[in-house]
Amino acid sequence: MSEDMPETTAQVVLEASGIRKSFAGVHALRGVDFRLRAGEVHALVGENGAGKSTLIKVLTGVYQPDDGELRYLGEPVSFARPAAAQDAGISTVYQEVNLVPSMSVAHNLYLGREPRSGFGLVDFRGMRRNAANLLEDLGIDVDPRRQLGSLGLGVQQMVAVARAVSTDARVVIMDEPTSSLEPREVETLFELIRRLHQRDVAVVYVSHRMEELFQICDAVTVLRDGRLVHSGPMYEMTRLELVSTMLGRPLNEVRREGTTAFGGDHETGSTALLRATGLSRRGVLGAVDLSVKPGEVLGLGGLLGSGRSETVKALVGLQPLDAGVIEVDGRTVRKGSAASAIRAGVVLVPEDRKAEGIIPHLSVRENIVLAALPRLSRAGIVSRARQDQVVATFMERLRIKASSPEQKVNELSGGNQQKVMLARWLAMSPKVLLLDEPTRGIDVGAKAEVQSLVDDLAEQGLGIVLVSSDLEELVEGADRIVVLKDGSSVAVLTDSDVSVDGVMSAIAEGGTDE
Amino acid sequence: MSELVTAGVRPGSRAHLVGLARDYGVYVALGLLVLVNLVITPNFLSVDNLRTQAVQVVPVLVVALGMALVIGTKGVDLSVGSVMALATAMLPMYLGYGPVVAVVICLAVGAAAGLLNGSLVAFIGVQPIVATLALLVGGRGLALVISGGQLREVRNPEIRELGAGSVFGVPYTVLVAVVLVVLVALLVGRTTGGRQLVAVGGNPRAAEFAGLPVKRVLLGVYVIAGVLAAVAGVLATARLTASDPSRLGELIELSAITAVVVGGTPLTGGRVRVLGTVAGAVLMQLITATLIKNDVPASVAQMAQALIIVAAVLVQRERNSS
Amino acid sequence: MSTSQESRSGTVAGMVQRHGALGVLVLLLVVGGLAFDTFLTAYNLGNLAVQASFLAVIALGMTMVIVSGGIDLSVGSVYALSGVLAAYSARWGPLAALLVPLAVAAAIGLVQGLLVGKAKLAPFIVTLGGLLFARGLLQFLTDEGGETYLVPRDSAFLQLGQGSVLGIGVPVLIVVLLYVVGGIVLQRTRFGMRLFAIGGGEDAANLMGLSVTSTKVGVYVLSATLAGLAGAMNAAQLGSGVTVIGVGLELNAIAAVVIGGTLLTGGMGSVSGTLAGVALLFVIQDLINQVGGFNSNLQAVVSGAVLVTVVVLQTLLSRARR
Amino acid sequence: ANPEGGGANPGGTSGGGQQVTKTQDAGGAGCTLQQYGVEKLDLTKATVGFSQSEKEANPFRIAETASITAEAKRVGARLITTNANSDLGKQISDIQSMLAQGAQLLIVAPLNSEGLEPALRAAREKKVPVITVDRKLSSAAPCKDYLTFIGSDFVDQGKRAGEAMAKATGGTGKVAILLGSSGNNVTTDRTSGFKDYLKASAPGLQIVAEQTGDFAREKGQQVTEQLLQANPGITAIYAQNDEMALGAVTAVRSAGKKPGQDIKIVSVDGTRNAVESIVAGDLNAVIESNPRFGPLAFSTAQKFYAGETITPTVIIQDKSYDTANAKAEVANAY
Ligand SMILES: Nc1ncnc2c1ncn2[C@@H]1O[C@H](COP(=O)(O)OP(=O)(O)OP(=O)(O)O)[C@@H](O)[C@H]1O
Ligand SMILES: Nc1ncnc2c1ncn2[C@@H]1O[C@H](COP(=O)(O)OP(=O)(O)OP(=O)(O)O)[C@@H](O)[C@H]1O
Ligand SMILES: [Mg+2]
Ligand SMILES: [Mg+2]
Repeated sequence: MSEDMPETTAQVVLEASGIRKSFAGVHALRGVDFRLRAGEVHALVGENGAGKSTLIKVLTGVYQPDDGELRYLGEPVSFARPAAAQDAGISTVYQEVNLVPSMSVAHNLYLGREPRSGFGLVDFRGMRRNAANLLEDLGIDVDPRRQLGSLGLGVQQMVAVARAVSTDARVVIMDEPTSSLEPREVETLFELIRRLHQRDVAVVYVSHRMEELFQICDAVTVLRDGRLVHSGPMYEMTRLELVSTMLGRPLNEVRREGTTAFGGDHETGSTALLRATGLSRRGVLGAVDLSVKPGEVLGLGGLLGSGRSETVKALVGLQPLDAGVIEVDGRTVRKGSAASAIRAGVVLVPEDRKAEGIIPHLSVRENIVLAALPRLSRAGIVSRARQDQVVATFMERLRIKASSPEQKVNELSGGNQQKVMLARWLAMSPKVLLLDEPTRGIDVGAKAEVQSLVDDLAEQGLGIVLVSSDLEELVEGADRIVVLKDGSSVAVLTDSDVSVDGVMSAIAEGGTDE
Repeated sequence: MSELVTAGVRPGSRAHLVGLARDYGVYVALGLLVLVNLVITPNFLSVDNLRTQAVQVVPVLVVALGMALVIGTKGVDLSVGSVMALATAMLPMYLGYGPVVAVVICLAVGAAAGLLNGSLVAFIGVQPIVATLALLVGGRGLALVISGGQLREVRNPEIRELGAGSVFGVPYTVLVAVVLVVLVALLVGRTTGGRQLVAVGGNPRAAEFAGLPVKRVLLGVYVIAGVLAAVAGVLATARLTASDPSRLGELIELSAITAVVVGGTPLTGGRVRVLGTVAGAVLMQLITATLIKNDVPASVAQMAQALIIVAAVLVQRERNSS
Repeated sequence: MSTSQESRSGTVAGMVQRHGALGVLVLLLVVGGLAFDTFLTAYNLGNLAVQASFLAVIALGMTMVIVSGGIDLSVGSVYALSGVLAAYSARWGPLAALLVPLAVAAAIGLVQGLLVGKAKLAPFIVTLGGLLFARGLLQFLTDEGGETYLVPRDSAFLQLGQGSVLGIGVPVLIVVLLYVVGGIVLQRTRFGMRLFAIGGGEDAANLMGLSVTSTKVGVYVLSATLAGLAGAMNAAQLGSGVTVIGVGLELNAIAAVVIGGTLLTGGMGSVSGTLAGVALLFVIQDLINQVGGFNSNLQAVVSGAVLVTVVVLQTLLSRARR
Repeated sequence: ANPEGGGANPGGTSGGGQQVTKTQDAGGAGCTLQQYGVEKLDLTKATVGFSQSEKEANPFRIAETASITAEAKRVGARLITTNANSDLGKQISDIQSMLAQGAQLLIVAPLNSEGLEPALRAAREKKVPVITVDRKLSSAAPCKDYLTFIGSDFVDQGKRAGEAMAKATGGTGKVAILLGSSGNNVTTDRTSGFKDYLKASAPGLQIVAEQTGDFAREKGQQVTEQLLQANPGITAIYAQNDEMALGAVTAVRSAGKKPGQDIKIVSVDGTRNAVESIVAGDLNAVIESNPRFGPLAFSTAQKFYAGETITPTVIIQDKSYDTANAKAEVANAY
């Protein structure tokens, strides 16, 4: 492979050759070469389950490769632990936000390298000050004393990025850093990456958002099924070529697909399926009003922390409310009870699948049927046959990639875990489907599948609430958009206002009258 | 029972062997111990001996079944020994109404104890170890207050028969235990509640998000553990032909937890191994028997026990932290 | 995050609410003082403080272990073993009497730490092994518990348990010192931060490049060493190496820690809460004595009931602030 | 609603079982008010503290506490009681707490023969005399740390058990010992007395196993079952308390042998259940350990305050029960 690489003068900082890694029979990496040069921003792409995260974990000492060699700054190395890689100057943002939720933002930023005052004691004041400066520098508006776990996933992701870039690393690796980020934060991140680039720091960048790759990456390595299928400069490729290389499908087949797979507007019913009025909770939600009609996709727009996740959680009783009414089909649903929301046919695919979604040690099958279990049982005895039927249907429909339905769900790649979550709720045949970042971490192919699925479901008469930080996805998918700001609904966009600009200006205007 | 993920694993490969050792570690340890006994212990392979071991393991095993469920939800129940004491204290008091009534009352007491534990854990959010510690401390006291503190001989013929009788050479108590093992295995593997239990233990927050009745599951699990402890109390009383609330079930919580964990159920919850628990309990019983039969002094016996327990979990430890 | 630096509202009410155990303690002290004139006396409280000091020292180590998401069941046995070793070594002078038990305890902690940290075995099982092993070793060294070694009557070592400075017992002073240092270690050092991080999310801590293994090894060594120190202090107080002490002490220590507001699942906790928890346990016990008239069985019932009330109150109080 | 009945008479006051002094050790000079350095006291108006060591959950402890409570009432003293629940630290706190509450005389059933120093020191500082019952403090000094010790001689109990065993077996056989809890000096003493006797006077009795039954019936039963299977040749069992002996009886029977005949069983304690078992033929002999300390403790205290000299050790006379006297003595057992 390396012969095909164009000659560059920059020094190779990190090099992996012939890396193999398998887990109990799953071959995640089957001989991968990877070469990273100083100052370059190197995209690492591939479908869900292609082996990107595994490669990163091998590079950073989380996993030991079964075979292959690692060279850092020209020397053969083998990192026994993540700490070893970090000490050597490799700093990483892992795919699933890996911070300590019970500790404060400042602690998380400086864990393991806390500033110390006399007697070797941790200097909290200094730490908080540094944290505040760092966060401000990166344009992240959050109190460093806040407990990390109380923040939305997007903010957590920015904190993880802040931690990674605040060290004097030679290599910064980011595994899907933007999956929960808003355009504004993405821009901040890119600014950061450009600064790293100027400092000659090498960056590995993983993302399923194609446009981002072309915006900032210099080089690209494509993995498919654990194998290296392409490596070269970014400019040599078009977006379509990249997608076709990733998916391993011919160009013309890929070409037919647009940026998103959403169709046009939907036929919507006339009466609201779900209606929420005056949802409020001190310090979290001000006053949120929204309604969804059958066959409609309602988008929720807003900035990071504007309360979109809180709103959808409230709709299924998972967020306590001080006031507000939630009606389904005209009947009021008991507040604060997930069971009665589900019974009424309102279900939520949560954004934080690690904390709120998957049951890690259970199999794919058990994760899929979890919510539907009572329906698949008779007198409390579960029917295996009915389970298998449901599981087979959804694994095929969503193209879930697992070695078998019995594989543990936490062994799946991030994107496939997300599909399992979708399957869990679709198996409930809901009336209203609330999707919080449903395509988070999903590859282009699968994203299109999910998007067309959403279309299909709407067509079938479901009411859908879509939260997405991918603005493009939001405006293409939604028929109507409710814009939230600081926990209150500030605008409803319809028809031609449903556009990126429309959302942006609604957010901006919503702010002026506060 | 053990859900070995064999998909795609080459038989005989290292991964396969490690997987096997991990999943069947307790059986391997059990096999080794039996071999050792065949060599060093006189009369080990006699029917009488096997029956004795089976009979002696019953109380720990029955308690461990309930414990496995509780541990599956990330909890622990320290009160089981005291619940046994409560059951044994109640039994002779109500034998006047016939053995069936008396036993039912004992089980009801166990259920009530479980309800108390479960409510503290599920509704108030008290951490299981302290919630059940309270009953560990108070429950035995209550049993002694009720019974006046004294051991009482149980002369009821049905109860005595339950403790000493057998069908086709299988003691009744063992039979009861076998039935309970099957029931619990079915509960875990085949019922909605069982699957929900495992989900609650695996990720309570996600279980709540999936709309599972988390509180009801927790409550149920502690109630079952309480009832099973009461059953163990009744069986032990029957076998002893005496109600001894001051001593019966002392420290059984530790033996039960050990049996569960040695049997491959992790204390971190999210998984329940029923057959493993049986094997774990039998392993612990055989260790004790081996040491007694070979007249090992208590000091050495304790040290040996410690080493064997740690060795048994060492064989089946999870590789890789992730 | 309950690191006290994080909280700024310094009001007594806020403090009491943050530390549910402290609130209940204050309540009991007031009620006890009003009800019994022999309760809030310097004499009574001084004695209680000395007697509570051993548990306090042990609970300090337990707090750190629990904050890191682990548990240490071996402390009671290590405590007893260390007492015996201290009494035995006192013949070689006070320094030996202190260092021998500390060294042996630290060694036990090291083995446990390696099994937990490196071999990744469940702390519960590893330290249960430690509990059995240390108790076995103790019996082995004392002729099955029959031999009690005496500290020479004139040994300066006795001061460690019996001495007093300005009317305050040496053990109490040691506790004050250890808790100040312990508080600093837990809240203000990188080691302490690592403990919180590991308890709050072990995988995350590992991925963040924290040395999880060595921190865990360290915390088990620390806990065992503190148990060893408590044992040595106790031997100095008793003037002999009593073999029957420390049984079930681990549960008291865990109870104190958890009542003190430390989460058993790790990641949150404070040593000041633990101190309040220890004090609470002893005050409850003394109040039961002051009320008098309970026979031992009823006492256990009352203890259990009080424990339930306390943990419920504590849980509700600490929850109220969120 | 209790047809089972069973149980024993918990009272310790029944006339027949009163403690009798066997020896008054005059090894030391004895102890007077002046020597001990305490004030004279009228027991009928005094506050007396009693520190019990273990839960009142076995006949011995129940009878012991009941006897002291009853005697205090008879004398007219105000009694404060505490129970250490087998926790030495708690016994120390208990004693200190009773001193804080104004106890003027202490009766202590020590949990352990060592380790009460801090409590004794506190009593000395408050000039409160301490009478220890049932377990002797081995290194504490009489007339300084405590006034006197009243109780049985456990070594002697072991010896007498050996004697009874020799008589029951005819002097030959294979014996298994069911030990009490480890670390308990009662266990140690009852073992050494028994072994010494066998070595000296009954060499035909061979000890084939020694395993702990923790003084509990269930454990006694389980251990016996294991031992009988591993050593079918066992012909006699020495149980260090009655509970374990009664557990052994069940075990022997379930092994298809006749307790009392095929396998001789001797134990120590003298509880009602055990003596009844002798009558039934299941046990061969029981050496008594008399728990009724009340009268002797109070009368000793009264003598002390009356100015008499008190000997440092008062060993009580323990009975022994065997097939010859069991029937007649059942009523006197506790
Ligand atoms: N711990 C594990 N045990 C078993 N299989 C694993 C484990 N981790 C990863 N795998 C498997 O390895 C393959 C590669 O996974 P990886 O996470 O590297 O994919 P990815 O390229 O990062 O995908 P995504 O874009 O969805 O994050 C997948 O098939 C996955 O199921
Ligand atoms: N920048 C911030 N500063 C302080 N608090 C924040 C910030 N961002 C989010 N939060 C808090 O995080 C919680 C979660 O917000 P929520 O998840 O509902 O927002 P969101 O619009 O879905 O954004 P996200 O994309 O982060 O999920 C809220 O309680 C909010 O107060
Ligand atoms: Mg990935
Ligand atoms: Mg969100």
